Amino acid sequence: MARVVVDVMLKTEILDPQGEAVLGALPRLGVTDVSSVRIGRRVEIEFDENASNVEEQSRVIADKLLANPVIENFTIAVEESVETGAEHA
Amino acid sequence: MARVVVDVMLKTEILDPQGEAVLGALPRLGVTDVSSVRIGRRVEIEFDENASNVEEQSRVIADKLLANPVIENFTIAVEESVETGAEHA
Amino acid sequence: MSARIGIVTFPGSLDDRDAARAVYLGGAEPVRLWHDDAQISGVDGVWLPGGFSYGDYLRCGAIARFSQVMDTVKAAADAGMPVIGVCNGFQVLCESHLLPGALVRNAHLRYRNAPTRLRVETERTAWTRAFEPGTEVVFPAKHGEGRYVADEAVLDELEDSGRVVFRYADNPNGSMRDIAGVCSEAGNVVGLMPHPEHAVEALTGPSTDGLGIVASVLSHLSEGAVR
Amino acid sequence: MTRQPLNVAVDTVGVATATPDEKQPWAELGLKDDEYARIRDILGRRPTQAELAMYSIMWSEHCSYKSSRVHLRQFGQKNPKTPRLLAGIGENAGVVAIDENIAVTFKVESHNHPSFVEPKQGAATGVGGIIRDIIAMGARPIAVMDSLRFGDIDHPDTARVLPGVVDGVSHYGNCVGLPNIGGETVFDPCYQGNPLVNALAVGVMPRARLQSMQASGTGNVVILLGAKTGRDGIGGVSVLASATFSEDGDEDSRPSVQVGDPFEEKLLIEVCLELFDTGLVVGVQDLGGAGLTCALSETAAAGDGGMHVDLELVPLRAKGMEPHDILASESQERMLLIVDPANVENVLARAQRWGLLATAIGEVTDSGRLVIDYHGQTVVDVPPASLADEGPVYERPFTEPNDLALIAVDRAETLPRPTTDDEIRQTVLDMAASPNLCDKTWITEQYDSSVFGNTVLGTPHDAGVLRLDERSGIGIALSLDGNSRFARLDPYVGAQLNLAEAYRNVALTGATPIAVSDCLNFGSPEDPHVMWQFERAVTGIADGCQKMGIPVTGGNVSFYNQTGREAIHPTPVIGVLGVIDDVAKRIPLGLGRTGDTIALIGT
Ligand SMILES: Nc1ncnc2c1ncn2[C@@H]1O[C@H](COP(=O)(O)OP(=O)(O)O)[C@@H](O)[C@H]1O
Repeated sequence: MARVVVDVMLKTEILDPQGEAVLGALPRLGVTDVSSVRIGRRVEIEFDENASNVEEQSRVIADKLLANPVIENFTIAVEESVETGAEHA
Repeated sequence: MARVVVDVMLKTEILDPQGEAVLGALPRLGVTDVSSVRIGRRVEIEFDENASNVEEQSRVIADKLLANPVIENFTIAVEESVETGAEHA
Repeated sequence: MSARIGIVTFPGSLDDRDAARAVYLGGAEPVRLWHDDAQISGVDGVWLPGGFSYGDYLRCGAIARFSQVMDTVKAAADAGMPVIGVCNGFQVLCESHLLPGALVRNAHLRYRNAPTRLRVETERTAWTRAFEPGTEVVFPAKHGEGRYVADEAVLDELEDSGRVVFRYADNPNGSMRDIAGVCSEAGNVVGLMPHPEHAVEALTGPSTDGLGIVASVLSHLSEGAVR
Repeated sequence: MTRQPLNVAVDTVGVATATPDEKQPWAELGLKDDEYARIRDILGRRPTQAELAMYSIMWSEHCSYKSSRVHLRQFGQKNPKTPRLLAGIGENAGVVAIDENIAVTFKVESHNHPSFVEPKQGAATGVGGIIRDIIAMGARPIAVMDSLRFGDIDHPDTARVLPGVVDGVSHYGNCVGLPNIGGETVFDPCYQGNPLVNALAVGVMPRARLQSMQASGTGNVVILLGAKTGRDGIGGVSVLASATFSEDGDEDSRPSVQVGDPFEEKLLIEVCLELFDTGLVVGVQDLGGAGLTCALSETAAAGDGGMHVDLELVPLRAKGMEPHDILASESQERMLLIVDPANVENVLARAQRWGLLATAIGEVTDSGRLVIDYHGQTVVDVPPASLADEGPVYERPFTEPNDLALIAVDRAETLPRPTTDDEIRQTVLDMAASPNLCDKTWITEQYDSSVFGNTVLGTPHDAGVLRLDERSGIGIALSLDGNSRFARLDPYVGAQLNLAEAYRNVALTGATPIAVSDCLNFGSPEDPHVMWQFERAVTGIADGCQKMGIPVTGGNVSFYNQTGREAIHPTPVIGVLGVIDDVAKRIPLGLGRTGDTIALIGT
């Protein structure tokens, strides 16, 4: 089973008010040395066992559906086996 | 300059209507061998040159601000130097 | 026979009935269209109503773009049929590349509902020709993702070619250059965020200015294109 | 402990009969000794895990109204008779006739505790739940209202709860496409750990479309419509999780909050209305707090026979769910339909056209029993009425709180009063700036008020007015009000003042009040002082409605709104519905024109 992660971020020239809002709230948490926060989407796609052309199919999905090229960029990463980083509840 | 990426995903047992909607739309793009789509947030935090305890500070930010522990989990990755994957417009 | 305006219902469309009422009150005949329709024969214009098509998950309008009906609407628009998209309909038109730019999260990050003053910047579209340019109209604006964005070059091009159709008097969402609505090169496709269909009766709306939208398309259809 | 092999480790009726002495966690599930004994009595054996889960849910305060039932009876006894009442207490929501063709249904419900745990989803699913009650009556939902109570406005937790709750109400209502036509927002420290989120929904239907929740007609098919079933809100029964399944489960199978999907709900509305209009369903019930457990037992009990369900047919979202999990799940956006076999295909096709899942999971039988099989093994075999209608009823003791006399001494007359012009001016400014009186636009502008194009009056008016028929102009007015400070001082009079306020608000639009729905938010019924407040408030409302000549058509009770020994103020929230012959004649709020005369009426 292949898992693909597509990260979609707003282009840098597009204002990200959500990121700005988080940035503005950081001092209240005592964090003062952050210069920028940008918020995008992380999409985890799981393909069936025997799916083929996984990367290519993902590119189509990302390009046509997950990202809007007018405002967003994306990156694709294929993870052959399912594996998650350390999780914090 | 340290860049930290916080990925915030819904816990697996929590309904992800966004992911379901995308999954449902894939056949229209001719993609039929995807079994699951989950959508979360990717947050890119850039710390100042001389910030310390970057990982620890990020954990505080993620825990207090970025993720809702009732329904979401997060992972933190510190990238010492800024480096982006291949970007597709 | 009065002009027939097709109103598309996507799963999650909310203002389809209201658009039909506006079309009817404006003197045209509303025709219900379904998102799965491969044919839209027998209509003279198309209205893509507001709502949350397919739940508006991912990005507003992103999934609706792939519906059957949008293929046909696209072809009809290219052939000159008048098409208007309101709110979610505007988002669908942008996602479908029938109109330039994109609609993103309001700068203040909230859904906001308020009567909004707009300036009609041009009468040279299928849906505004009944207005005097510069007229101020009041439509309710209600959306969480209505901030219009595009490249500076695209914005300049829109301004230069007179394709900014509506501009906010008091920008409610951070839209670039106060843009509330734009049109296609030929002027037959118009998209705007505020809701003319909720400004057609004194009893329920902040104005009756929305009737001018229907009057415009009727006049366009009876007299032919202006561009 | 006797258990069958791993892959069939299901507690069946057979196993239960063979192992009468197996220890069961009935106390952890909230059942009392005598209640557990009664279950064994009813079944003539120990309950299976699934049965135990079902009884614990249906016999909970929330579902059985065991503490409130003896008092709520007053509504039925004192309600004035009116030919307008088409369905009343006992149904999903009360239904009143508006004219010879149109009927309206409305109801208020609470979602207090979930909104404290997860404000956005708690409030959102509260709105979603009350909307499904309206659909289940056969009506198209046409508006919502919300009555919100929070702790101190400056408390840090209010900054967490309030925006989340407003976001939830706004998100769900806006996405489903229902105008929000009013409500209230109140701040008081007594709600600090127990914010109140009460939502009202109203719907309209042709009178002939009134639906029933009966599973009648042997052989008719039971269809589950809407979302897949996941682990949402199975917290209560999680003590039943058996070791055999946990290795398969999630890293975190703790009780999880329900997450709403308003898009799915919008589709449910459209599909259900299409099915009602085409006469394709015999019975319908929404899945609310108690999920399949409640829907199956209530439809079966209301019907004339029994029901058989194959539980493995229920479409699941999560792995490793056991029968009791499936039965207890509170996954949102689901409805249960009873359909003639000849119409099943048609029903499934119509659901599919809207992109909605519909699955036949069982059929109506004449056995008089609710029988649930799981992969061919019987896990539930009970008389449905024992779950739905014959739960425990308590006559809880109640006594007047002893601080009432003390509070009563502190009279308004003893407060300092402004006397000079400057003091009066300052008092007016202070009042205008106080949280409970200040402008609430920050909240109300996040709600759509004009979708449907029938909102004639919405916020900031004292009552919402909706047009029902464009030709005749007939419409309704609705107001939702509470005042817990009055109720704390005197629950009987306080509840009546609430009722009078909502009644006046409706009457002032030019509408004639015709019906009441109420949501009663109180502390723990196990506290005799709280129980006294409850009894007084119910009696006050029942007497008030009798005097005013309008019936209580339904409502909801929310107990246990308390932190430690501190209960919230008694908070009855009252919705009044009125009818107005021509909405064009409604009377808006405001001072009119210069030169108009201002008169004060009343005392
Ligand atoms: N405070 C109340 N006033 C009047 N009727 C009530 C009240 N509380 C509950 N009821 C009625 O008792 C019945 C059971 O309520 P409830 O369990 O909320 O219904 P549901 O099955 O939809 O959850 C309903 O008919 C409801 O209208």
